[in-house]
Amino acid sequence: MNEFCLEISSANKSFPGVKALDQATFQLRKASIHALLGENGAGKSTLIKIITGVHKQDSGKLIINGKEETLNNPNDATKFGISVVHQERNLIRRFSVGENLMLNNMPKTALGLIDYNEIAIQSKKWLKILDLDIDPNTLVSDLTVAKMQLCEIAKALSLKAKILLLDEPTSSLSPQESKILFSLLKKIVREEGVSIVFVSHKLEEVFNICDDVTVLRDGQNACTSEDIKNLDRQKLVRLMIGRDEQIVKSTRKNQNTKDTILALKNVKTELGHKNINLELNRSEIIGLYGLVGAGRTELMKCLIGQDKITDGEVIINGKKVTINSPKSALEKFKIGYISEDRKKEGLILIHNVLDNTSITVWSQIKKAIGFVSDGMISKKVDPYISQLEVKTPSNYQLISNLSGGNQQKISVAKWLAAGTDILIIDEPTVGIDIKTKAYLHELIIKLADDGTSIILISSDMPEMISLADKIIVMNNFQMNGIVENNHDYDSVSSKIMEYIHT
Amino acid sequence: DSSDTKVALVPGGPHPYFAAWERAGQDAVKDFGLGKADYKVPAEWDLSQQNELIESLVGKGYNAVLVFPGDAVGTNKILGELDDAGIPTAALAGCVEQPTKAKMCFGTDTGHSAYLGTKQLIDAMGGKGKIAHFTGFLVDPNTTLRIKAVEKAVAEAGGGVEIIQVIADIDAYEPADEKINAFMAAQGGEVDGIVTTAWVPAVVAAQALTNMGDKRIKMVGIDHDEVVLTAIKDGFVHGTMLQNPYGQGYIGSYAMDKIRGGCTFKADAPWKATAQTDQFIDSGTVFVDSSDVDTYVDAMRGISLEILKTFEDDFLDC
Amino acid sequence: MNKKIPNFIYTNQFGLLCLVLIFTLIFSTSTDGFTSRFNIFALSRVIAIDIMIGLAMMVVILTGGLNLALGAIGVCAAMFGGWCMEVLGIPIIPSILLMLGMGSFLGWINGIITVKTGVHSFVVTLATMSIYFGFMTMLTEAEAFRRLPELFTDFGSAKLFNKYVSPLLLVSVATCFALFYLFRFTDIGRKLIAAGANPEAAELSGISVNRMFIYCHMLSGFLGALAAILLTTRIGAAIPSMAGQLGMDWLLPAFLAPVIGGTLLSGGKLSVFGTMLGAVLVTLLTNGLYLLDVGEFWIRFFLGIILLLAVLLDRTREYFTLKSVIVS
Amino acid sequence: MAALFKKDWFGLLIVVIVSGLAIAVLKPAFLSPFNLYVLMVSISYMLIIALAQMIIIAIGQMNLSVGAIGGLVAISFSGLMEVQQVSVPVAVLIGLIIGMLCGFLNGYITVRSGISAFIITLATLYIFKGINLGITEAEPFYNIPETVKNFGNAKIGNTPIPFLIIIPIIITFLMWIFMNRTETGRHMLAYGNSVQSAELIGISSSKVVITAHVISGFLAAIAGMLVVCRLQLGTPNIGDSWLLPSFAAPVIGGAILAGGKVDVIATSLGVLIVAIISQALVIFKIDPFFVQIFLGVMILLAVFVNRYREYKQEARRKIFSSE
Ligand SMILES: Nc1ncnc2c1ncn2[C@@H]1O[C@H](COP(=O)(O)OP(=O)(O)OP(=O)(O)O)[C@@H](O)[C@H]1O
Ligand SMILES: Nc1ncnc2c1ncn2[C@@H]1O[C@H](COP(=O)(O)OP(=O)(O)OP(=O)(O)O)[C@@H](O)[C@H]1O
Ligand SMILES: [Mg+2]
Ligand SMILES: [Mg+2]
Repeated sequence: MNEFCLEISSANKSFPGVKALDQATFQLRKASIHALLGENGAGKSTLIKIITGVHKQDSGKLIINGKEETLNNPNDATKFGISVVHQERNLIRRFSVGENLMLNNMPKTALGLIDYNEIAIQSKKWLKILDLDIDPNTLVSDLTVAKMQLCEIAKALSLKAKILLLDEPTSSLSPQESKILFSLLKKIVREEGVSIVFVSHKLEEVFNICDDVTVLRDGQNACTSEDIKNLDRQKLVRLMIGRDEQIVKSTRKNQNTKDTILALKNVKTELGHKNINLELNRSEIIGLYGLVGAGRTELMKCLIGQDKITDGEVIINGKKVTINSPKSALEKFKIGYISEDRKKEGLILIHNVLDNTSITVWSQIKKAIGFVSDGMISKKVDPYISQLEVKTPSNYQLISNLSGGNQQKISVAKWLAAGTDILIIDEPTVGIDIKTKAYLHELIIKLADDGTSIILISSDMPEMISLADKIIVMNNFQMNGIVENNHDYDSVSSKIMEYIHT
Repeated sequence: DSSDTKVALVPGGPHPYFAAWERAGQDAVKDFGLGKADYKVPAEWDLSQQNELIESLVGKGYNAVLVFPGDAVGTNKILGELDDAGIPTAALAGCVEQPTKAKMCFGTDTGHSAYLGTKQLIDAMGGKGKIAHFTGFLVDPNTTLRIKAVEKAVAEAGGGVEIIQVIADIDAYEPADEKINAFMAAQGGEVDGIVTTAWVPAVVAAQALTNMGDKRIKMVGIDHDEVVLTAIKDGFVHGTMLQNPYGQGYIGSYAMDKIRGGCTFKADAPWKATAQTDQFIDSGTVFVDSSDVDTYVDAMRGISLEILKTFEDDFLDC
Repeated sequence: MNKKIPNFIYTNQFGLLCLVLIFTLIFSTSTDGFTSRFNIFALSRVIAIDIMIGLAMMVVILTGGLNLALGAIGVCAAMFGGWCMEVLGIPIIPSILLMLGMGSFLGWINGIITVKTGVHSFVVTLATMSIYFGFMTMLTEAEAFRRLPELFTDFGSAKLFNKYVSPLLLVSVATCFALFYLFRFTDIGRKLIAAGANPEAAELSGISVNRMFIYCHMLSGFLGALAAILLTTRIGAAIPSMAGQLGMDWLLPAFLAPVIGGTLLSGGKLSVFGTMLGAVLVTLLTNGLYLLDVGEFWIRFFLGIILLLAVLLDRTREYFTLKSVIVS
Repeated sequence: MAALFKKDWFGLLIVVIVSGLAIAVLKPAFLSPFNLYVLMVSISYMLIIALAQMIIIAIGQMNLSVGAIGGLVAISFSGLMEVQQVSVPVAVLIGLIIGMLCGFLNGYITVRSGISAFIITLATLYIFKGINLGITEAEPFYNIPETVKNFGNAKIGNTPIPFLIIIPIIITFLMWIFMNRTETGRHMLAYGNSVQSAELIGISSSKVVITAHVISGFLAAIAGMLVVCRLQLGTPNIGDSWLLPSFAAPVIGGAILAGGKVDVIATSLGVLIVAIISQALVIFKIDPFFVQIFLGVMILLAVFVNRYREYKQEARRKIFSSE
């Protein structure tokens, strides 16, 4: 009688100081792909965590296959054939890929002991499905972020669930990888009748694969199970953010300064980079493009002194310099680095918003005997926090309680506060909603216009082409070429791809 | 009035050596009509804990304290403060170093006891051979005294006796077992005599000799642990240096009551002098070997009564 | 933007404060002598030293590490000070400075080794504990320094406020305020906390994490020496066994106070006043139990039970306050 | 060889072999049957103590009450036999049950309250030790049955191998299987790696934590009883000196205190290294005033050697990743 395999009606969920879900309703049709959309902090992940038994709703019903159920822990959800890829990476870093894939369901020998051969064989199968060429015995900690994400997806698939929840599965995937994933998803929906909930901030993907759409805004439904055919991009955006999308047009003012602020000449690093040459002018945005694993992040870490540059010259403002730590990069040369891995390297999760945002400015604002008070800090960083529209009940909220997107805003805000001359921005909009993404793009342009020189690392080609002045293409720890960016997507992107494959 | 006297007997920590104090205190209450004489054990073997306990006992109304000093120097401060508060104290079983406000030290001259024990050992070895010395924590000043006393006894024996190894810091059973057995393995063939000057090493060494079934190596232990006494009976240990904990508690309580009653120590009392203090009264140190190991309790009681008999006349001005 | 600082009554410190008050009430009504002048004075002195020891450990726990050598450092500093005052005849104030310097120096060694080798501070300080203590025993031959200047030792027995309070407590409380200031109101303090919470993120944010960790170890040594100074004035002498074999008698109070006080063992979160209250609570319990006459051999048992009840009670409080936040 | 080099315990093995050889060359007595016997005896219970701590480190917690559990079991075991005249097997059984109960208590309260195990086991350390002292009033039990004493003393045939080490060897083997080849063991490590992830994955915290603590209590109980066999008396002090060595061996063996990384073999080698060092101090007749200094320096050296291997490995990985 019921076409829904999963329903949530009028669910409420509060966290200290936050109402994450407010009478939220959600219905998943059998054998469909359902997009769950909303701004950062709208409550998407919370909804997913309720469906998977991680959180329990304060009120409201959870109906699975027509029956009201209570889930007390993730295992209960597994029993109902629900499997999930959470927004956060949940692999055991010191275990092998294979063992991670099979962790809930380990093959055993006759003696009841774990059969590692069997693990390798079975997991290999699931890795293959995603076109992943990883040895199942590789340690997860040796994988790149993208590969980890793919492994998690493989793991969720391996449970052969009837309901598959994917919370931003593509946030750190390249277009090619996403494409493989999507055709796979379509296939299991079609052939095995699996129902999928898909969370993403990339609207193209949503239009590409989804059948229905539910949009949350501040924990409430902005729309419920709308057929995607009735929507277009503009409508969807309006549902999500309550107004029209602003198209960022790169209207750079003074990008023609020829005032070289940073130059790398024939740089070699201990991580294996060779022949790196780069010139960054004042107010210029240089893009570093490359497939995941090209060594862009690593190059920048060498530049700021985290790892060593072994040969070649680093010239800042015409002077040859040696940067031996991020501290001197920041304090002496005013270079900042916004990390791509916000949880591990960007933020201090157990500290609050205020402390995280101000970490780079304490030295600047201190008075006699190092005096720094919360008031002084607030005065300094509040403008940035409100400018980025960070969604938090107060400055004293712990970072770990913010939604992913808002966490990313904080890791940007702290570098804005630091007021650097050169800012290295690594994958700034991963997991960021379109509103904030647009805002971040404007911000990057404005920063450059105001005199900051920017090195932008992004695997998001449209982003790269709309922002960068010139794009350096990297592959395999070397520079393959430089593309002058005329902001014409087709021609520039084909040039970039050409360089990647040389 | 004696019934006002409330004596606290405070050992350094939980340890079987002091168990006899409890009985001694009860007997003293009975025999001398004291108000109380209670055995109060610090929860841990730790100077600060002992101080805390003593302070809380005073808070509770005890007005005389007999204490085994958690530290020969460190305990002085609290004794001084008790004295200022009009509470008489004495060091029991071990001494505090002078200058001190403790009325007396009633116990064993640890250095002398080690010296006598070593002498006995050297005699048993026939005046020559190689000796090993096992002892307790180095940071206990008594340990240094003991090491020196053993050296002295050896020096007096002339060139025939030699100390081949000193092992210290073995006041816990597991490391003691490990080290002493390692020693036996490495030097067991060479060594002729063992002197132990702390409870745990004595027990463990006696056990090791018993296990090895080795009667060639002579050993002199310390204190009255059953393992040591049994090994003496069985002939694996030559003898042990006994102290008199019961007598300490019994006579100590008595003396505290007397002092609270207004007695003072005579200026010309027959004090003994030790390395630590010159207000020392020997509670009796005897060497026990297989011949008198069964009767040592009586012997000790005899000594106690002997001391008590002349205690008031010899030491007190009442 | 809402700028309210989290309400005090929702904090761990508040819970501890309640427990302290509850137990004070229980003990003062059910035992005789708890509120006596002598007992309160004695308590204040014990608490003073335990606070200092707790603080000394707290600043290393902040880095996610441990300082097992704390007691050894304390004893070394004390013996060094005793030597300065007694043998060299250096006046009190310079001697105290030298002791603090000694403590910081030994802490610095711990920090340097930890940072340079990347070996966990547990192993490093386990080894340096042995080494420091060994050198101390070797150099002093376990001889105490007893002829310390009277002014110095009198400080330990001095009584203030109608003879209820030891000046040692004032020193400790003042130290608490100083540390509170450091961690809450200075850039360096904030950097120490950030470095402890997430070294990688802190490093990339321009904080020299290694230097911060070394500072923490030095501060620990400094506070350890300060604790040793207090203890020396209390004992009236510098003695090698004042912190037990290898200085390990300090470890229990050192961990109890900060951990009960809400300092995170994995680093990056501390509470100065929590540590203070933790030390107060534990000392109070021990003292109360001694007074309650539970049978001396059972004291540890009851102490354990009450400790357990205390933390469970605090947990319940936390649970209910969190609930009330959600509702509001 | 390359595979060996990658093992966590490889550096430690080198330390053991090199130091063993060095000592043997300088002092041939080191390899005498009696000395090997003594070495094995001291390893026997330390090994179990270290494993009792290791399994708690695996889940990212600490068990401060290992010694207290061991002590409580040791005196219960000997007390039951002396005072209640209980037969040896029954006493062993009761001892094991007490140990597991203590461990269960630790685990249960930790999981239920959500308070750090550090605090809980600190409190139970007081409780268990308190019961121990309350029962014994600090007096040892001496009347240990001959069978137990003989077990503590006997050697296997004419070899220098003590009977005492059989149980630890079996247990080490079982622990290796448990940590590497069983689902529960792997779940423990996963939990230690990241509690949050483990919970999201669906690993039950209470099962993992309680099991680990029960095993820890079980092992502490065995260690306690082995010490009784060895010392041939049940003193209330048993266990007092376990805490630091229990951590030292796993940590020297490369365990990460934050959890998720422990290795049974490396821990065993850690035990061996500590035992060899402390024996070397006796064999070389180190002056007692120097012993502590030497001990500290040796521990540092042992760890540095192991660390050096990791260093090399890291350097290699850096170069590899660029190719
Ligand atoms: N454990 C928690 N404790 C407190 N607040 C929380 C917790 N988890 C989520 N929140 C809050 O609940 C709200 C909804 O968060 P949620 O993670 O569901 O957002 P989201 O829609 O997934 O956002 P994003 O797109 O950034 O991932 C946010 O304001 C977040 O700060
Ligand atoms: N933890 C790690 N251990 C070993 N190798 C690693 C680790 N992290 C990254 N690498 C290796 O370093 C190389 C570059 O990594 P990374 O993916 O960060 O490069 P990138 O060009 O910055 O890519 P992106 O920024 O798109 O993620 C890859 O070959 C990867 O295998
Ligand atoms: Mg989310
Ligand atoms: Mg990268």
